[in-house]
Amino acid sequence: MIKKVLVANRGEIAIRVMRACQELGIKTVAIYSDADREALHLRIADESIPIGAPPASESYLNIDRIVRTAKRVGADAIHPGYGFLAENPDFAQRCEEEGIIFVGPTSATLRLVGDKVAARGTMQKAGIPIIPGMTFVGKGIEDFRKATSSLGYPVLVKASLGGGGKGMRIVRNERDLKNAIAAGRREAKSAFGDESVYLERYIEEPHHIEFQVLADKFGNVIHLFERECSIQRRYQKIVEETPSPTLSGELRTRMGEVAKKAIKAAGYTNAGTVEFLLDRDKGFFFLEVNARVQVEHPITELTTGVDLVKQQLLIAAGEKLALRQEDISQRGHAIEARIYAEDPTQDFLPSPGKILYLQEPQGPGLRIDSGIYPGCEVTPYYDPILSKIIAWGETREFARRRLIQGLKNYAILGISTTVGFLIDLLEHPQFVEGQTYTNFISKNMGGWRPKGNALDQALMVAAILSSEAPTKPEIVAAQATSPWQELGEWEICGSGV
Amino acid sequence: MIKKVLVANRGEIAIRVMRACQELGIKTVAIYSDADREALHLRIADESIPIGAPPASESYLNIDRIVRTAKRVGADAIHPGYGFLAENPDFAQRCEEEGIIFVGPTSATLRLVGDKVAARGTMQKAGIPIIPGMTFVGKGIEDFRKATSSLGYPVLVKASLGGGGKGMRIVRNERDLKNAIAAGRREAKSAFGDESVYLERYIEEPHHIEFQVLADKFGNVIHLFERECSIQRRYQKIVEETPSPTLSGELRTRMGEVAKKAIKAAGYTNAGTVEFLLDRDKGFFFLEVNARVQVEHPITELTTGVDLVKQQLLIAAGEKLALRQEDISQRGHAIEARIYAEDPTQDFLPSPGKILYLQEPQGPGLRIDSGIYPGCEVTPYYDPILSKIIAWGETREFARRRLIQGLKNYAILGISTTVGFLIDLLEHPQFVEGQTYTNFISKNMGGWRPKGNALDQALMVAAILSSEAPTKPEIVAAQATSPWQELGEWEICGSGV
Amino acid sequence: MEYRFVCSGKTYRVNIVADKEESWQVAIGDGKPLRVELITSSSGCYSFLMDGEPITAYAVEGGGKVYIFVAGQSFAFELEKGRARGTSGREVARGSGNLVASPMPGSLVKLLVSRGDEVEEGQTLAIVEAMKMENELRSPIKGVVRRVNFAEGNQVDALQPIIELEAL
Amino acid sequence: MEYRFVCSGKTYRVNIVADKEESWQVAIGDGKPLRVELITSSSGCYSFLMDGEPITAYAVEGGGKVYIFVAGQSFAFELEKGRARGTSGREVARGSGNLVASPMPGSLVKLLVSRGDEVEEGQTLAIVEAMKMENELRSPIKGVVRRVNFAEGNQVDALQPIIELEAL
Repeated sequence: MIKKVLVANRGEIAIRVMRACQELGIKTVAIYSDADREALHLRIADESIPIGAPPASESYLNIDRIVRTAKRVGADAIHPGYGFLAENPDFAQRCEEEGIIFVGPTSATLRLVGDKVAARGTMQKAGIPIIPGMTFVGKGIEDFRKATSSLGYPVLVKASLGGGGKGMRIVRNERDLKNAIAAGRREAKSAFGDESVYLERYIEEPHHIEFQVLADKFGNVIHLFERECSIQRRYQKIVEETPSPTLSGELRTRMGEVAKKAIKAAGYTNAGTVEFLLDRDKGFFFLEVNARVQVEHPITELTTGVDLVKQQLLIAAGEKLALRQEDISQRGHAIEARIYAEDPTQDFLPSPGKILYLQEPQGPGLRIDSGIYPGCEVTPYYDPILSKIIAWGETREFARRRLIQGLKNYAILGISTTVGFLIDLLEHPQFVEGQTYTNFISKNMGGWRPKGNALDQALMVAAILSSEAPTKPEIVAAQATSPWQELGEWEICGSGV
Repeated sequence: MIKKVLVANRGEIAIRVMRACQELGIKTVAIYSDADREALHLRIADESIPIGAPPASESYLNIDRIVRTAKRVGADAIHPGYGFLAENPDFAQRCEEEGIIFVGPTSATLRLVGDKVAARGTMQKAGIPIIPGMTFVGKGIEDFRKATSSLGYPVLVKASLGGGGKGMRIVRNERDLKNAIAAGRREAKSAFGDESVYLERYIEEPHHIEFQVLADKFGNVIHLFERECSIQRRYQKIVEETPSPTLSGELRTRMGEVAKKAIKAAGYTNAGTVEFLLDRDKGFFFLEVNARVQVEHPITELTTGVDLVKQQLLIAAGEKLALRQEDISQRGHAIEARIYAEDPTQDFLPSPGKILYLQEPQGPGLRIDSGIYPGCEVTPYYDPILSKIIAWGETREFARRRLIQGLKNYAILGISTTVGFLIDLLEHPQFVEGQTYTNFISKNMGGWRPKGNALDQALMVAAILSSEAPTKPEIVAAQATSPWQELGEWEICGSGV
Repeated sequence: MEYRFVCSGKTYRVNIVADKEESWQVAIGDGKPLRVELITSSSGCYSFLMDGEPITAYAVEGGGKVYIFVAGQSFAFELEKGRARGTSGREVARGSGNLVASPMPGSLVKLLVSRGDEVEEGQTLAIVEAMKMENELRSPIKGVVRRVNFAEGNQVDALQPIIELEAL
Repeated sequence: MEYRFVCSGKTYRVNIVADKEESWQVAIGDGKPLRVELITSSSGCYSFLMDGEPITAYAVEGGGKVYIFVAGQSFAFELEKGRARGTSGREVARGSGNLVASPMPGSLVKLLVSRGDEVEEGQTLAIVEAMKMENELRSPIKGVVRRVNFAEGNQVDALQPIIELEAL
């Protein structure tokens, strides 16, 4: 079994991975950039190693430095989390060469599924339905223009090495095509180090449904049912749930089998996700394989009772899957809401800053995977995810109500977050009915502002606190940076010395 | 369906009940004594009504006032939680007379099962094994002396209306019998308003195993498997788990059937628990029916996926059980640890006071049912339970490790708690092996003190904070009682007014 | 007493009169006053009764603003300082309409105009990247570029004017 | 610098020397000094490296004590005030051996002795109930009851002498 894992990530997912390691009796090593010297994941790890300057390219994406660090501290495995190097085949290959276990699929598989264009070809050959579009990377603008003439507008610009919506642009007419491709290339280059993009037909109001799979190194593949991930802003998921309110039992079974077939076609091992688009006529298309643990993995854990991160570690260590398909069943319903440092009143603009106050909720059926603490600084360098709140309930409606109650007790002050927006989204009649599709937010939540009565209540509180505020010179909890700023009346105790 | 519930309780269980109500769309009413004006359950309820002076007899046990309050606010049901009036037949009867739904069994059933002596007789008649002992309430000392002559020492003094270990005394020789009975009677009188006590044979090193049942008003009874509740201090449970490491599948099935038989013999409805003692030879004896939601109900919820409090409300509202026995299965393992305001270095002496600092843990597989907040006052008037932390895992070992990690991140400062003790208990080799029995604590944890290395680390921290502490005149977070004591730099903002 | 709070560029008037200890009459704008009672306060968490309804609010102050979380929504308020005392950086950046700034700190990855260029309202002038997201800065007016204060690759602070325009 | 902390009636010596900024050498008793570095501190939560090992501690001060939570264990420390400054209430109640007090506030439900009674060591003198639990107060010595300060039914505070004894 693995003895020591270097977690090549930060934030909530680094902490999630470390917790799984602790439960398996594996030692953990945190790495951190100079911007993360005070980050929460350092408090969880058994040891913490600095690996470079704040920009990710100099720290969390610095393959050479991370691999050398792992060797130096004696880590026999690296868990990449999601994002950063999670799906980077060069990183996986380097680990393979250095004799370090990469907790994920092989570099060869990563290369195949990471190249969306190549993956589309492989799946097409295996008889799996794919979205109409280019099966090669576009070079000059003519390539793209030509593709649109057969596809018709709207089309989607997608990064060949893409993921998480980075580099993605929807184009509704010829005029915007060139700029969209240039912007997509720049974002792709910055996010993945490769600017290859291609075009796909844009499917209107689809459902985004993905299947969780586990595959060991002995050819055993199981799926753990689906996740409905249609609620997105900027092509990025923000609310996910399972089971999908859209799938019938028959369709669920069929898609699950196709997902396993796709995984086998790719020679994939470890935990992975097969993403599908489901159109209005319940036709489904292979979208891509996500070769990592997903942000939204907790909803699968809560409904199936399987710890996906522990399974990742066991599979990476070379163990045979102890679970068979018939062992896996869904119990109840789970919904996740992602809390980002973003301003939902300004088109989800990132909102870095200091968290001046934090009170996280708890209670039956709630799980919080958090990467923040009171007083921590949210820097502008990385993905603005702060934490995830996941509610489990016997039914969708019970899970939904629990999640709303949880969010109403999730006080984060000092920066803008998605908390208030998420509450109103979860209370929207269309969400209540299970009418989720990828443009739900633009269609139903456009121009969102907090409700007037909340503003009124807040104004009353502000007035009361203002009217009663005497002079007091410093900020509590918020800006305390050294012990003596926080320990009051200490001198009473210290005066005897 | 019920529209508005008055929750006749306080602390974590009042909050737990209110959350279930919220999820069912039921309005909630909190009641509070003068000592609880700032208690957490007031923040959760839709409305809060004061009901009297701090002593429970003048507030939470004041039947007349509580019933009148329910009528005045238009509550159509009362949920009693556990403790206080939960198993008081007079209270249930008063509710029945006033047309208020009592969330629990009928007053007649409460009267039967609440009288331990009568319940023993009923069960004996129904062919259910009971512990050898008195089947009548002892009057003079001679009654008790006579009983001991056939039972032999040690014997247990038990309150006929008892529960939660109140009024219970173990007596190992004739000399202590009289005092033990007198003390048991005083405690029984104070806790239950009735001083009847009787004697039972004291079974050495038994397992305390209870079965959760649900029974509707149409004669449908199901059980939701067992809880192993052997880890106790002062006859009160402190760590519970399910499944029990002691039961074989066959024994589990057999005891489950006996539990249902006992419930039917008592004509019991709503959620209840059948308690058994399991001796060293795997013989089991009916102990009593707990006619309430139990403190440890969350471990059953986490493993069966059934929300017991919601079921209580549905059954009380007259609905038919939607669950059949074959729908109920156990998934994974759950362990609960109770956090009390007690000093485990001083024989679990209650430790009231102010919670100066609070940081509760979160993460995968952890559930916290808490009744406290930073700055709240733990008064000496009521049961010293602060909160419960429950860990679920795929296996017992994973649940155990999660629970320990959770406790290690459960910072409560200002009063003594059981947190540190619980960690060491959960790490004890005998607990790891599942060797749990009711005198586990006295046998394995006697004279417990925090480990030396934790003390050393704390001393170093204390020295660092002392050496760096300049003068600063007030306490942060801890003793702030009004807004302006907490809002720093406010005058910068206010200076423009 | 009247307070004026600024939130997301809008000003709100609140009138407050102390009623008795830990109780106030508060009116928003010209609305009807409501009775507000403070039940408890502890570590930044406040429980009020507003017209009899229990409300839990969290509040903290930092950087001259007060942040309040209530009913799941959070707000940042500044007390209006009065016109005589000049305008804050944010007001300059947004209000005058001829300064283009990034609403957040980040890296200026693309500068699409130079001094003297004529620009249309809504035209993209520059792209700032932060948290791996590109954000386009668009022209608030039809005008001419008068000044460009940064070069591509520079780090920019929130609300720091990057491009200065003159209306046409 | 040497500090003396009192915890659960025991005194601990700690020697501390500031090393460099946010770094110290600390020794417990006559033990070997350890290097302790402060990594972060925020809202009462402190991250240290103790001899290279990461330690998270929570600390708060109240009522003249500092409370520290580390590795799941919590401690309450008082700085030793020196003999010249007299003893605290707790020390009187516990140390002198002739005063009997309840370690917690509660109600005096039973008083089993009167003035002048001779008592054995370990004999139950009174019963205090708090949080629905009866707690027996036993005699720390063989002696004679000199004073009884409360009657049955009275409320008593923590560490308030209920019975005063004289040793025999």
